Amino acid sequence: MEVISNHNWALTVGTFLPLVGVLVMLFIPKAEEVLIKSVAIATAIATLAVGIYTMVQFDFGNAGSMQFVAQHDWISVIKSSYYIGIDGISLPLYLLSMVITVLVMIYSWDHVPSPGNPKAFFILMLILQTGMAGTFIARDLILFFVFFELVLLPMYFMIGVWGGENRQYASLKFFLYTMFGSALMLVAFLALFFKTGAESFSIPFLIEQGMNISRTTQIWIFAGMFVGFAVKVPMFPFHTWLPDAHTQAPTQGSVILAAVLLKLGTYGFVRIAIPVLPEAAKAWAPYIGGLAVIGIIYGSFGCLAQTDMKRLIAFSSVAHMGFVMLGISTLTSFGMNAAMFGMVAHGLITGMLFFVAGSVKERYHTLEIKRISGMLLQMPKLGWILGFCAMASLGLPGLAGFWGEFPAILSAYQPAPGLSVNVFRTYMVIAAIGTVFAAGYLLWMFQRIAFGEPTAEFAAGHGHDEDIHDVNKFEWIAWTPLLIAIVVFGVYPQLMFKVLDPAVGVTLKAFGG
Amino acid sequence: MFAAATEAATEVALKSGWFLENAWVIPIIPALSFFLIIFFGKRMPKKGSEFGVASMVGALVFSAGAAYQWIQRVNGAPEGAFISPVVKTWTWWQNSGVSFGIGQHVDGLTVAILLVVAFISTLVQIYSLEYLRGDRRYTHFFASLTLFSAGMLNMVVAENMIQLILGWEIMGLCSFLLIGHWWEEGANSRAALKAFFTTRTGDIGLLTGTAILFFSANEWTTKTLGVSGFSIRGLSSWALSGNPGNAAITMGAIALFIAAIGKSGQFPLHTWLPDAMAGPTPVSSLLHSSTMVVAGVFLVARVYPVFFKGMDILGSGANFIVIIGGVTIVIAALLAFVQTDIKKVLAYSTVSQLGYMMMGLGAGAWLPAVFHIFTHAFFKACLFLGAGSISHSSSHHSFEMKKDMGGLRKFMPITFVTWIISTLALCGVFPFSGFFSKDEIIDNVGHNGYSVFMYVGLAGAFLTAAYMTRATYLTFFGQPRGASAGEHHEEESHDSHAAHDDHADHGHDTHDSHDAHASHGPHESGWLITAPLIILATLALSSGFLNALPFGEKFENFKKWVEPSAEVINPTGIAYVVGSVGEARIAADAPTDSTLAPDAEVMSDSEPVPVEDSHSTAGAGEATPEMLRSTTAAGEDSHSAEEGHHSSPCGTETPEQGVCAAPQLNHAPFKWSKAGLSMLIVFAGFLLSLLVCIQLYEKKNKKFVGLTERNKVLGFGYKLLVNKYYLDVLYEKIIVRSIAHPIAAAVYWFNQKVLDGVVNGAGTTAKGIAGWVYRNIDQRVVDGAVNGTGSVAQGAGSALRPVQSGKVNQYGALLFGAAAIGALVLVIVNT
Amino acid sequence: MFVNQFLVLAAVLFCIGVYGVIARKNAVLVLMSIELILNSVNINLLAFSMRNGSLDGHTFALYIIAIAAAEVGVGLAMVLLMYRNRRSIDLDELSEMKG
Amino acid sequence: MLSTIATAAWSSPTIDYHALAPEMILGAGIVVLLLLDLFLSDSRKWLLTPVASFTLLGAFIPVLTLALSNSGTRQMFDGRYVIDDFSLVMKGMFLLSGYVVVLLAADYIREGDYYQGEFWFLMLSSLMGMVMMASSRDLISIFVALEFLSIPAYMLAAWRKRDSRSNEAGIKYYLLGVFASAIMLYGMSLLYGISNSTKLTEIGASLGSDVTSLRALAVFFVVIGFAFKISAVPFHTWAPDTYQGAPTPVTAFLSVASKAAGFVALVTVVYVGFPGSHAVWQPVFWILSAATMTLGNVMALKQTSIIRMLAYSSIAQGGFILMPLAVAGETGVAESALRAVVTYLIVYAATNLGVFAVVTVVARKTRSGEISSYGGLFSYAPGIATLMTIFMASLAGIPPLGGWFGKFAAFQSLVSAGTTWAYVLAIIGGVNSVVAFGYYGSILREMWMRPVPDGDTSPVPVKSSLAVALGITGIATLLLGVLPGIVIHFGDLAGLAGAFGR
Repeated sequence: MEVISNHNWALTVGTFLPLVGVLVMLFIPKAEEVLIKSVAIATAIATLAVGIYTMVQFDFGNAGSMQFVAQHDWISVIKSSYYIGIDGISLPLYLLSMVITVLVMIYSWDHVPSPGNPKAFFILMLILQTGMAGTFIARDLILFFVFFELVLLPMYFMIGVWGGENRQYASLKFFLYTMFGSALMLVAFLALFFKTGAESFSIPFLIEQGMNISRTTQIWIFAGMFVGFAVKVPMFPFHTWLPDAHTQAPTQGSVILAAVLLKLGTYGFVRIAIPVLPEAAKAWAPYIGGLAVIGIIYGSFGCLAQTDMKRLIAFSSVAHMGFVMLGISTLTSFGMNAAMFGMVAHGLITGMLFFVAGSVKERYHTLEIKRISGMLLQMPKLGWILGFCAMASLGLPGLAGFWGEFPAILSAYQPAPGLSVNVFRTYMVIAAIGTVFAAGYLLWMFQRIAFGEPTAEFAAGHGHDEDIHDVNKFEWIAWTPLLIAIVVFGVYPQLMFKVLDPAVGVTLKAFGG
Repeated sequence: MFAAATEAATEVALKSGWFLENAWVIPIIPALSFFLIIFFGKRMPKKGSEFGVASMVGALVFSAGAAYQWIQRVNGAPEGAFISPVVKTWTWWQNSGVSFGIGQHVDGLTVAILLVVAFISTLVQIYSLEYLRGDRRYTHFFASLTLFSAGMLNMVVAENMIQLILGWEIMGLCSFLLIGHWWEEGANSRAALKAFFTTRTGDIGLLTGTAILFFSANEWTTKTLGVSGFSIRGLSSWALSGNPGNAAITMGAIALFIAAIGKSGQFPLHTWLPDAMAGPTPVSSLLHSSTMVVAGVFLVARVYPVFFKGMDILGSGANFIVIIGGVTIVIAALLAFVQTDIKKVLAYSTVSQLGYMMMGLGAGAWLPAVFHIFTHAFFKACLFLGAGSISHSSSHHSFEMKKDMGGLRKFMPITFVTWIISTLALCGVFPFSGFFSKDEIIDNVGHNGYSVFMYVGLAGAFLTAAYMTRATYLTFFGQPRGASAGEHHEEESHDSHAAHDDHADHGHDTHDSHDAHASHGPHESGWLITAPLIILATLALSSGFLNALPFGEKFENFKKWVEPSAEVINPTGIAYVVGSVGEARIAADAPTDSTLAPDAEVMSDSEPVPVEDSHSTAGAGEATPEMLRSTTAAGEDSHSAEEGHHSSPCGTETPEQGVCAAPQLNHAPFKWSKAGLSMLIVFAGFLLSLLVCIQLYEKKNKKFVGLTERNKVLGFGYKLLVNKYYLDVLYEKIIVRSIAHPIAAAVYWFNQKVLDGVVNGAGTTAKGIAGWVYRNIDQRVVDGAVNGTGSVAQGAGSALRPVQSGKVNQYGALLFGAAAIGALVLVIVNT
Repeated sequence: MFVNQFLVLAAVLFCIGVYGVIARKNAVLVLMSIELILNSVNINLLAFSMRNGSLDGHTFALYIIAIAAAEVGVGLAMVLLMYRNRRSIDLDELSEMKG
Repeated sequence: MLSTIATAAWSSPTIDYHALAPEMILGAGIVVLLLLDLFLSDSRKWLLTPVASFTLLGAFIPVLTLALSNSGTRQMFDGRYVIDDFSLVMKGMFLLSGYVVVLLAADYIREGDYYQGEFWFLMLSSLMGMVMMASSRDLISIFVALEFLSIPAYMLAAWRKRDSRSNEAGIKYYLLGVFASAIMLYGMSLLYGISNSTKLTEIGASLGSDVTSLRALAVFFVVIGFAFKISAVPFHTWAPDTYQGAPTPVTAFLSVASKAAGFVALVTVVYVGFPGSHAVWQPVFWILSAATMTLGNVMALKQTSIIRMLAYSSIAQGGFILMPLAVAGETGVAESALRAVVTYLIVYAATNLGVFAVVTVVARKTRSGEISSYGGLFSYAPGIATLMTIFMASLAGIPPLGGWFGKFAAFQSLVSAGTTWAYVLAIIGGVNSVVAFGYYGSILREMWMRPVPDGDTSPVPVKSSLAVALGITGIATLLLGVLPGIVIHFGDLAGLAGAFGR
């Protein structure tokens, strides 16, 4: 079911506009930093404008169906085509990627990390933008794969060039993990292609044909995809690249990574793995759920053990993506909705947390939780924003985080028919316990960092005064939208559920969900 | 099958009104003013407090209006008719084709609690104007306080569980912010963390329970009532519909109750409550006496049928709730003895009173319990504010009764009087409000066959009287000590559990401008503080008469207004739905069940759908009015109550047609004899305690001051003691030493070391495990595997380097060797 | 017609040649060993060609002889170059680059 | 019987001059080069470079015309010399990569003091051999073409004759090469004995699909000969040393053109010669492929010299190109396997030549062949570094750069075979492509994340010819990745795969 609208150019433009910006920037000399930044931000904003146009033209009436569909020959000889479209599942993430890019760029205006070179930095961000947006609209496996991989190199360089002390190790680790996953994923895609008669890579076609594949084959193919996506999510035990990458990456890198890149994995599950291979999904669901809850508890433990603020936040996203995966693993539209919401919410909240962490680092030149204290006395605004994000992140009702977390737990009570109810109810309880841990580590961090008196090292008159200033205007511009979004989606979640729900329903046709 | 019912529905219409139908506005007002305070507060002349007070007054007005109109609604209804709650929903979120609503569910319970909360909040905010003047985070304080009220109000009007959780958690957040208000000291922020963390632990139950109930009930509620399994009315009637399987509802009830335990500081999760006294006194008064901690009790009262069925209340034997309640009463009361911090005495007394409420609910005494929430709010708030007034104006911001107080009744008459009134109310002395609620609880507990717990209740009454006497004595009698006597001493923490407060108030001193007050001796507080005290004291005195059983039926207004009647009614009558229903099935496959048809039309037109009274319902309906009348008029004989108990099937057996909204409960007839007995016990408590106090503290004094002065001070008590010297020794040496000290101390030790240890221990162990897992598993195993492969590859590289020796002959050898081996294999394989 | 003897002879020559290539350190001797192998091939071809009565074998052999000549020319030139550069034609010395 | 031969009627073969035009133009060019070299004074020897390059471009024209005049397959000498799509594609590739190599070599040769003429002469001769190889369908012509391309290559490797390393490179390449071709010849002789013909089609016919030890032996030995050319493990030992010792342009030439020629021969022999006996060569290719990519990658990880690292990298790439052949015999896979090989060869040629172009450029500045000399390249030569990044990423197979599609095609044909062994090989390939990034990434790391070793951040001079080479290869690499459709048509070669008859 696809709605062919006459706006189908919008997606293509929205996806590739950043590359145009890149071309322009290539011809601007390195020295013209202001010009470079302006061009980059202008491009990003123009892209966002196109995205918003897409949203305006989007027919929310049948969000469940593909819209803005465009299909052209691409690699005809392997029956792969340039086939794009957007529906209720893609739209929020598609827009999220655009918004985040704009905000990150604005934040970067005066936060270009050492060793400088904004030209390269902004160009990489624009390329990232194309990759992210493209992944969310691709309707053809090969196209999806290409976009999925396109984000690798820019992020690799972002971490490796502009990152922290241990950046080279972290970047390489990030790269190898993801590449390993995607290699197996590619094999799985090909196997899928041939098992469905080697006729097309288009996802809708495969969804029709996929259920004809024998169960065992499905399970094997799913295994390949699972590794590919699970590394990206990341799920336990494929998560170890994440803390290093996040800790070492520059703020902008962390934000984009947390806000969008992690979603590529979960999106892959929702969009490809599960609808195409229902049988296998059923077979795998208990294990995915299990890994998810392990990830929740495990991530929380990881957080509790951290002494570094940014690393703590990184581990927290392992835990949060655990909730998302738990929702997905129930294979019910209830859980899937929760997961989709959770993805966006996590994008907003954790992205925001990384912004704050970056600014803290910039002021204190350290993220050692032990060394920072009494931030509320020195920088009340920043401190309260941190507190706000912590509250949002631990799933406080009325803020976005809750709507990803609670329904996900809820959904585990009644997984899709055919899945062991007892197993998933156990998962539910464990996940619920996980929420307490979340409260534990986030508030513990907040208490240690924000409350109390400033440590002697950073107390007034110890040479840090000029660094330690409250939120500046670029930060305000970059953060306000996120903060508002967190509240708005928290208070009135229907805004997003209305879009997600029909699409999820369509996705889960195979499960009668 | 409800054809008859639906046409009859047009006969009688219940009154309604604007305030009633827009009760949802009440939480909105403070919520908005919260944002106003956050964004503009600092720039306002009164630093944002005006927003807070104004919004609370507004909320109060709306609540009053709602309450009034509800009363009209009830009075306007025919006898025994089921007074349907006023419900209004909008779509809040949707999932898997079903949309879930947010809105209001207003009935007697709601308006009662709304009134209390709005009222207390208003007073506390006025009080805070003075109490926190000059505080460095004045604006933040009012912001949090206002948001807190918003949360509580929202929880009270909540139409469904999710909305209830929303309010519930917002309160948790605000308590975190308010307890940690003076977060410069680690102790305060730790206390805040502990409070949030403990309640959050209880919330596991809330989440799980909601999930269980939702999925068990959803199908039935959607089919029968056209509402989701979250909706409160849905859950209630589902619980009584006889559909739920035992396991599900029991699990759900237990899970929810765990949440209640955490929030309402029931044993064994009560330990956070005393620590929470680290917050400013108004906070203690609002959050930890009269409103927030009541949330747990409210939750139980709100979806009472679930617990009624799930916990098998009124069934055979004791149930979870009643046991927890009973244990809490005693434990907390004993603890109150060994406190030297006045706020902690009050805190433990709060815990103990919450125990009463829980016990009441657990024993089927729904109305008395709810009534106790109502009355307790007034006198407990009054007591806390009184304590605050003392420390504010007399004791140099100390709460140490032994060190810094004493003999204050001369200096602070108003505070003293109000305190005494509230204490009497708390102890349940006739005719103070506490009597009418607390005594009813004990009475009904006994009446419903939980005789053991009746005795527990009585014992609790005794203890309450005793420790309150002690506190009162230490505070107002004797002569000024420490700060009250004008001494400026450096407060050293002399007691492990009091350490927090010392720090807190010390810190409080250091950064607000109150030294001025305390420097010139004890004196009465300003009117901004005393006014609330007076008002509250008045209510503590009078509010009991809302449901003064002894004076016959016409005084039982609270019962009439608040208690839902247990009628079998048509599903459409379960609620009077205002406006369009937010909860509906979006997917095309809406249930075409006949029972939903009337509800569908409700959805379509926004006309108020009148509710038929119970006459129209078939079967059990007819006999009901008489039954009701007989039950309400059951002043003299308890048999008709028994009949009444059997008259309605609700709660006992499955309703054949229609649904039940509330279980049939029976009420103990009032007996002066019983009342007299409990009065005796209470006064015994006063007396003994007074004696003990005199002996104990007098003995201490003996070394310093002369006998004559003792005479003057102790008056009548002294003579008594002298005459009963032998008893005196007996009391002091045996009873007090054996009861008060060892046992209470033991309990307190258990509390601090074991229970507290468990809570803290959980944290530390979690951290420990975390550390180990992180160091060993994550960094070594999982990570090591990956890095391992890398190093393996490297190693293989260096291992293979000799192959590339650079010698041509060896290259040739390798080349031909490979060829030869290949050839050999092929030959072997192919021959 | 007795082809097998020729084949055996060729095989023997082939092995000797291989042995020479592997065992000999002297570049010139290695060259000659390679020539041996090529000639064993020629014998094979001719034998088969005679058996099958087609000229392809002969033609092939001729090509091989011609090209072998060219090869040896290049080879000797290189050995000469090696001798000029390092005054030795011991192949073991050719191990500057390894690993 | 000799009499019968003597009395056999002699009919002169008909010659299709259009079809032979590329070879003839090349030949003419070679002669011209020789003569010019004789008559030009040293000061004017630079003229030889344009002559060489124009010869190659000129030879490319008839390839185009032949491709455009879709007159189907042209045969000569009753099918022993065939010009079909496959051969045209490969010829075009040889000529173009030859042209790029000329661009790379131009300044190198001009600045190197001596023997410009010989260099071009040898290179064009070798190219001639390759071009012939693409069309040869007969053992003899294959052998001749092979030697034709090899012998000049030996000399090119040893071209810096005063340099002992170059000398060593030449001798090793030579001895092992000759040895390998000798073994191959032995196998050919057996083939001839079995099938009484040197024509591949007839050999294929007579081999059929039943396998005896003798036939297996014959096939195996022939395969080894070409396995040496494509430096497949364990016949790769010459490659690292030779690549390192030989002049950089020559290394580029060997690692691209000569390897491709090896593959062309291999494909021709396997597809036309032994389509039936895949029971023999499939396992062989399977093992060769797995061993080649694994060992190549593992060894490359340890290298510090960029050239040597590239040598191992090209060995590993050879392993990837071999993957499809390991399943080419399965039902219906032949075509996609062939397509995969051709596509991969083209992509690999473009990318690898680009890499060598960058290496040449950088070496001209840093005068060092160590990987560490690339430190901080991005900071002072962002353009070059970006290009190198593109090439490296392409070699590592990261979309959307050419390399990924080559790997994709290879995986595709593997999976389409669908046998367990195919999947296993695919997994091995996947893992290897990850390991490979270990060393490709190390260069990226040097360029982007490491400081400049000697602090010399003066801009890198880029000669015009090198700039052109970089442009061609860079654009090709990108284009092949983003729109593989345009090149894949070349890989669309039913003709050759038709021999499988399925």
